Amino acid sequence: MYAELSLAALLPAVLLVDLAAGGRRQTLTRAVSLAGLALVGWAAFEAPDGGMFGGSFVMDDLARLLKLAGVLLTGMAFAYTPRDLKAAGALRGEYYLLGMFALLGVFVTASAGSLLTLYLGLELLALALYTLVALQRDSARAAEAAMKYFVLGAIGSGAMLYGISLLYGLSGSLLLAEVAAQGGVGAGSYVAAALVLAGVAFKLGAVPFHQWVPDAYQGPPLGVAVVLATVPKLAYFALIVRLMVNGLPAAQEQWNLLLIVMAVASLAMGTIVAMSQTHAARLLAWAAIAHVGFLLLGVAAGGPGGLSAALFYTLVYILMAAGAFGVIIALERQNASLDSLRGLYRRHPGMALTMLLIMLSMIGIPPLAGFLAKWQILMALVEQGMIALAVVAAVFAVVAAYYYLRIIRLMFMEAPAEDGEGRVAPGWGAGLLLGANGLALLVLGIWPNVLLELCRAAFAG
Amino acid sequence: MRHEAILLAPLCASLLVALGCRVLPRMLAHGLPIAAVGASALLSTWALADQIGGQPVAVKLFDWLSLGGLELSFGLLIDRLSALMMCVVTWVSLAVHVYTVRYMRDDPGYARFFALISFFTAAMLLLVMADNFMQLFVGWEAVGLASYLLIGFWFKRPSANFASLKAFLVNRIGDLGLLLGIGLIAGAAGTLDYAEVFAGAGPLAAREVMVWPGISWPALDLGCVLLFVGAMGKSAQMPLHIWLPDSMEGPTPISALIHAATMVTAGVFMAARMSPLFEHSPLALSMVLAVGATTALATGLVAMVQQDIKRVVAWSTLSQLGYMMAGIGVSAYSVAIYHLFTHAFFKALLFLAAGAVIVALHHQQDIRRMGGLCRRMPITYATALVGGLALAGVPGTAGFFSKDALITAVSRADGPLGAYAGWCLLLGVAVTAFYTARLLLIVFHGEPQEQALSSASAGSSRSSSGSAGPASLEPVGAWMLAPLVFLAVPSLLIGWFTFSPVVLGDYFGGSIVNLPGGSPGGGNLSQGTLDFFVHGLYSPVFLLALLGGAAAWALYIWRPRWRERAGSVLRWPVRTLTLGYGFDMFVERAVIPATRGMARGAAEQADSRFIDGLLVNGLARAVRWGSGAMRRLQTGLLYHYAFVMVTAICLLIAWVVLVLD
Amino acid sequence: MPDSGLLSVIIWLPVLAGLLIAGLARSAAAARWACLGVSLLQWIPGAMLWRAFLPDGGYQFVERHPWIERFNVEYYLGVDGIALALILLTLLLTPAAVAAGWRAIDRRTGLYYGALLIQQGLMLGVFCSLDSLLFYVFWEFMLAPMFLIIGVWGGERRIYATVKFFLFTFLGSVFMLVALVYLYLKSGSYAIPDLHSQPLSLREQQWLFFGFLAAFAVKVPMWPVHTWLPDAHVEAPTGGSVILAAILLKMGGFGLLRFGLPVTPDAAAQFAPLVVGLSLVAIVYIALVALAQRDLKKLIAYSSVAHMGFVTLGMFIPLAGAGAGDEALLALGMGGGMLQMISHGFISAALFMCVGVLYDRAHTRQIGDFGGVANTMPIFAVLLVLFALANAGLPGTSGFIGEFLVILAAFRAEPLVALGAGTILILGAAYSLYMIKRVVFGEVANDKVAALKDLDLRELAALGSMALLVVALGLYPDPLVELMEPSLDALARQVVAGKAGAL
Amino acid sequence: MIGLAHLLTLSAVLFAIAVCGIFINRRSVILLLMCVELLLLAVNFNFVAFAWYLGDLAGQVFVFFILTVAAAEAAIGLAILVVLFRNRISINVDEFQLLKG
Amino acid sequence: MQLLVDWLPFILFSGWSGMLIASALGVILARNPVHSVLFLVLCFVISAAIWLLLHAEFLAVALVLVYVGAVMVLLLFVVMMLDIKAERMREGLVRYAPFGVLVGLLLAAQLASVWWLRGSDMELLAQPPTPYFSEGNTRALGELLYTEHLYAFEIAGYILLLAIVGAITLTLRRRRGLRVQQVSEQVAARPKDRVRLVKMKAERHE
Repeated sequence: MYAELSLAALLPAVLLVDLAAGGRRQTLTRAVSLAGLALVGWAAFEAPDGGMFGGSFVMDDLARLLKLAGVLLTGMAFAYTPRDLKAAGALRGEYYLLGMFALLGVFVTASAGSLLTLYLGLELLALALYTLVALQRDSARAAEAAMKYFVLGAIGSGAMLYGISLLYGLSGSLLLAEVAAQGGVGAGSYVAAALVLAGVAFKLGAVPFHQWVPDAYQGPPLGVAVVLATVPKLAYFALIVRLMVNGLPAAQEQWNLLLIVMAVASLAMGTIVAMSQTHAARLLAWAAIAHVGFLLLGVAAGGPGGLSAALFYTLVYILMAAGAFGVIIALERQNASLDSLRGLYRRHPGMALTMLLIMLSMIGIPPLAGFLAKWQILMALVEQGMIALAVVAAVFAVVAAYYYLRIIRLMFMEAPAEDGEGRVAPGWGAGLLLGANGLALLVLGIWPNVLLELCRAAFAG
Repeated sequence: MRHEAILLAPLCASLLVALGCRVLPRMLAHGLPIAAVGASALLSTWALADQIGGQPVAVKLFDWLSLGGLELSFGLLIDRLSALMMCVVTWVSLAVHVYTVRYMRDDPGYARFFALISFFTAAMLLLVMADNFMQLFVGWEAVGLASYLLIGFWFKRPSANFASLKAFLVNRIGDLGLLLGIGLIAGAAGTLDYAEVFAGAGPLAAREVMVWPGISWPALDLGCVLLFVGAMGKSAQMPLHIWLPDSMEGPTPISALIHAATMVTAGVFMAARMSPLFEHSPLALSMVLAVGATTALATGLVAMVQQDIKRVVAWSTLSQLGYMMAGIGVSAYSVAIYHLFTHAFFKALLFLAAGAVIVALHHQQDIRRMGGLCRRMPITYATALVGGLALAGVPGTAGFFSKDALITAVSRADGPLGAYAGWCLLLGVAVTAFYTARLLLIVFHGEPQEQALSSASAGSSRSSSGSAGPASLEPVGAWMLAPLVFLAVPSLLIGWFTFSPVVLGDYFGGSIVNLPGGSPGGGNLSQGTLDFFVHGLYSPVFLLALLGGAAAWALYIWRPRWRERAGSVLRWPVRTLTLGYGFDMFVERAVIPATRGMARGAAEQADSRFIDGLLVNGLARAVRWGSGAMRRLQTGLLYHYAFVMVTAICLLIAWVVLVLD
Repeated sequence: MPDSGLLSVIIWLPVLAGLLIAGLARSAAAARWACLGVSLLQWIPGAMLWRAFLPDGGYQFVERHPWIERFNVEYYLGVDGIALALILLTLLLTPAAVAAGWRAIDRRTGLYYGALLIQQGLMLGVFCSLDSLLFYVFWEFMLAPMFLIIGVWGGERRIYATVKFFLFTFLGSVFMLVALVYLYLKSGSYAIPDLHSQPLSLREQQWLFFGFLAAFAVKVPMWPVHTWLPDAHVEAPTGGSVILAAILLKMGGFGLLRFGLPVTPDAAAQFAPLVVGLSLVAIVYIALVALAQRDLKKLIAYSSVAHMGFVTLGMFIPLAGAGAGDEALLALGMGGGMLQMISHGFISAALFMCVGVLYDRAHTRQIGDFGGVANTMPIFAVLLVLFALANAGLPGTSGFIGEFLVILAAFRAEPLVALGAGTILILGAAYSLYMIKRVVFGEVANDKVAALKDLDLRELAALGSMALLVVALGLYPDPLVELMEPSLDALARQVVAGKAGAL
Repeated sequence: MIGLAHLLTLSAVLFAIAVCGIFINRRSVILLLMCVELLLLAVNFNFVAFAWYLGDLAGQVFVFFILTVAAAEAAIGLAILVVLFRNRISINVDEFQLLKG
Repeated sequence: MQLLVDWLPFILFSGWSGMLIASALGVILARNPVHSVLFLVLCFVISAAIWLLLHAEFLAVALVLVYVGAVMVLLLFVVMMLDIKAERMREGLVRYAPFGVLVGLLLAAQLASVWWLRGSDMELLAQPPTPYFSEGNTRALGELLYTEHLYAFEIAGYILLLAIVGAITLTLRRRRGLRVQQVSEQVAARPKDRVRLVKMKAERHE
């Protein structure tokens, strides 16, 4: 509760600071936000385990890890974005404010102990994200993306809510623990599970509920996309664990099948469609769909092994996604087509090497963290005897390498475009942070023990 | 140490000259190899002297490798067989070395040439002195390499390059057989050491090798046949003979040394060396006999119509190799080796004499443009005559002893194959006499072809044109004549000293094995040398030789018109012979195009188009096409998205309601 | 044996140096010399390894530390004779690869030489790993520097080639990863010795074997998954080609010896006829393909495929046919394969360097653009002829030993296979010497050839030392064989014993 | 008597109508939003019905929050619609197709 | 009479349900969006009535006040502001209607079948409703809201704050077309910025 309280206190403070600063000096807003986030992170770290409000709030290792990651990622996103948003004319104090609203949503979801808090957390997150996507008001693309995201999101959450209502009815309680204990088998439970699963799949962007993802990533400025691509995934991971895995264990056999189908479909479709993308954010979006497929396979494998693998995957993935977006943001192009990466090595070797690390990690080349993530998923699958699925996943990882290699190729093997926009200057702060982001993938790959233990501890109980 | 020195001296000389070929003065470039080979020759003779009455010497050089129960090492085995061969190799080599000093005088690759022939000598010695199959193969291939490099010595000539490639590849076909034979022996005997393999030949003969599930063959039959395939390649037996005539593209000393005296006889030597094995395989011996006899006659016939002086000798070499093989085929190993021994001298002599003629005539090789040289090159003529007489087997010459002994041995073979072989060899004698006489008569007697000579000289470095006359003959010099004389002596006389111990006696001792009850060796051919000589004067063999010689004299000197008539009557046979029975044509028109076609098909169709194009890139294309197609599903229209989503929800519900429940 | 740390040094020294060079080298010359210096410096620990190694069939210089504790992954290094031989090969060849790119690499030299050194370190890591996951880490990460080397400094179609190379090998190795994961779950360990001793049913072995085969067959490469190789070679810079042909391909054979044979011996025996068949196709068919090539590098690349066919043939033919179950025969075959790999390392490296020499001067690799090179480059011609002959398996050169032993082994197991394999004697000579005939011999073909200059000192040093190695190994392979023999024997025993019976 | 099944069926019918509306209304975002409102109404029916039959007020509490959130959602949604309208001067669904593929 | 009293709720429920479904259909089928909104309002009102039957008095009131009173009015306002052409909106309706109707029917049938045919494992379906409060519904709800669900209540507060911030962020803007005198610019103006002398070539008139 410490983290939620401090963030809840921070929000009005930032709002007031931003108002006082007159909407002109966002640096102040940004500084206050970042300082505040540091405090929030500390609070999240310090928060003791336990439940409150009759169990509708829980604090456990999973929640702590997700919250810490959320704070870290939000801070990183804030650090990466200003130039990009400024160029888009969308840098306002609200950006930080909305980002932190989203973070609050993540917190609430991560600690949700009842259907109600889960729903509210998700909605808080979703509303903040809808607004963020539309933040660049004079951009038709952003508005279009926001519209699509919003309408589809509303349908998705409507479906999920219908499922939640059935869950409530069938179990007679809103508390997830009760739901899990009472929820039985039978057609009603299955329908509820299917609807809830549809909602979860929509949030994560799993096929066939994926179609908002590329548009929502591409439409808004990259600074928004980076938030969209990273922080919410933490909440969604909490959602799937708390609602599906912990909340519907009885029907697991049924929804697991659906989950596997969706996971494989995501993997296939995300991977294949990403191959023919030319826009950086859009490519990352389709890639994200493929990554979600991988992650869901870990969930489908289940058990502490599968879930901790999926959690590891989620954490590593958002780290990679943040870094990738960070690099593209640093390029300072209005239209972030892949061509803007052309010849990056010659323009800014450090940036190119960072991106190289990130891309290798996304491919799953050891010893980068991305490999460890995929490897654990494979282990979880094989452990459950789903060897064929493991092979399919691995093969799609190879296909996926094609488009990551294309990015490496553009950076290292092609000459820079001749439009004179050769200079890349991410600024020393963001530059260092990006470098650290890239290196973190390597370091996490080489010394993964701490993170592995944290992930495992989250599912030890 | 002196045994190792035999091998190492020419090898070191070769290396030194090769590394210093740019900087060494001419004196050293030929001096070193000549000294080395000379030393080697003397040491070989010493070794031979030791062997007479002595025990075989085995020298272990070093371990090559040992793996999987197979221990391979380099070592020298000097017994009577190898000592004899060593002497032949080193002495002929020495003669050729000396000869080369003059012959290659003006060639820019002078030092390189010496390096190569020394290397060849060393390689040949390695082969001869081997004490195991692996080393035999190493030497075998090394002489092949030397042959390849020397045939292609004038690397600017396309024909030389072609010939060298051809020689190497055809040889490799034989080598494959040899290698497989070695593989069989290694597998069956578990060792490659001569002594151990030969000691276990008896048990080996009882074993069978499964060549295909369910089909087994006696190990030694298969092994010896495979070994003989190797011998066919190196000793140019039909149909693997095609490389030898073309190898005449190399400088003449090479033709003398490698393609007449030593390397090509390696097959015969090897077969003799393997006598403990061949003795157990009547099948292989029959094959050897058939192939050898056929080669002896058929290639001799071709020699009758050749127009190139070196090619005549080359085809004759083929024929003589066939004789030797036929001797092996009837288990007359000692006789075959003896023929090898004498043949080395007189054939080298003939080649060197031919070389002298070629040099004198400014590198003219066509015998139709030669003639009447007997007075202008008396020494060359005399020595060539000696060589010719020996080749034709005129009683008293070295060739007589060996060849007559061979024919006698073969004629004693029984069965239809034996009869066939006997007739082949007998006819071969007349043929040999014919082409030998033809060659000598045309080149040294006959009408001098002044016109040809002058046109040849006009092309040469001398500027004098028109009536060049006798003065335009290139002087040959002592460097070239001395080896001729040196070789003429044994060609003429050596039979008298060696026939009795080698053929009639038990010179080879344990180095050659004849199973009791098998075909006869040389032991009971005659009472003694003189007896054999006298007997030879009355034998049909001599008569046939005289007949052949007379026919040549008649056609080329006495009644040249008959030649034209005979030519028109026998047009097709002559044409067939001129083409060498069409083997070359077959290779050029069928084998090479077929291989090329297959290669191109494999490269362009199967590999590039099918595997890479259709499977690999096709898969990539399919995925990319799928990507484009699936990408179009993302229409960007909100209602499509909503439609998909809602449909998916409905399907999920339908699934759980209808299927799961 | 105490934990000497020598293996860690040999792996990480070049990696760190490579990173430093890539990051710090300001001038091309500095990068070059530093890279050469480090690659030569590596010889010191290499020589120490060689001196201190006791050929007893076990793993030595073992270093063992926990790494990923959760999954029992260790930082577990150690070498046996097989690995040590390949390590020495790598160490010997890296300076040659450095020299090969001396002048041709004129852009981003720091990155190039850095990548080269990193590549070396990773390759050594593969040979040293005794933990299968560590092995996989090195195995996969190796792709990255090579991807850059081909892609940045390559020829016209470098991007197609490098992507193909990457995806092909990556695709193969993910199957291995799944197999390793399965084995881990079965045995609870990633340590290779544990995997060796893990009993497995035949059915399990079959699947696992195909997982391994997929990874290693691509790398070897075996027909029909070889098509990445010609493209990669043609486009790679000379140094890249040298590394690729000389060392990278050996990973496949090494992998089969480390995993394919000992982990799944029964399946290996069962599928040996298949592998033998593919190897034969590689030998005969690919040799024919090589005969039809017009590009020098392609020709050598295809000949690599054919020669590597001998490696797989040597490893599997003793398991098929009449000789199955014979330990000595298996040791012979595997030893032949190993010797073939090492020899091919030297020969193919040298041949690619020769092509590089020609390309640096004439900027073409088409055979048709040359002719009569011997007139203008006599020293080069001598060396090229030597290497071509070695490629054709001439005795006295290293190219002979492997082929000889493999054919011996093959004949014992299945005579007809030996006959098929033996055709390399003819075809190998055909494509090598036909190439020589067209490139080296003849009159000077055109102005380009007329303008060629003979080798300079650097090239002579590099090629000359390769020639010495090729001949020395051919004449006296005993030290190398002694190094490997106990390990090969132990391996053969293990494979022949099988493990399905243990269940 | 009013059975729980009746209520649930009513809610199911509303849900189906909402889905059907999403299917057939392809032009207007506003109508899509209204269909979503219908969807939420169906959900609310479920909660109220369950609360009544379970004798548990928590369902009604949930409905309370759904109403709250739906109001907030409507505010944001309509704001986005306004932004879109300003940029595109249309809310016809098939006229915005900048993002696709 | 007792029968009537017993059955009155059901009769009311049946009638209202029919109206509710009809007006829901109206929402999705009406030609004019304004009519759709009005149908939706009707839906909510009827729902509120049904909820009263289910003893959810507070929610019924809230639905009418909050939803109909605020949200729907906002919706109506936007619909009218955006001035949507009715004819265009209905394009394609007929084309997709059969499929939509089919899917809707199937969906409804499936869901209903769960309750009617496959609900045997849900004892709740067979039970009568449980009376769950003694005092007023509003009071009970309030007690629950401010104790057990306080956390949720606070979050809801933040959601509303977010809605405010979001809506303002997105829609508040300085009007671009507004003409304001910029004194400083006027002062800083220089002739050469204002007048440009261009020398043109005389054009030939064809």
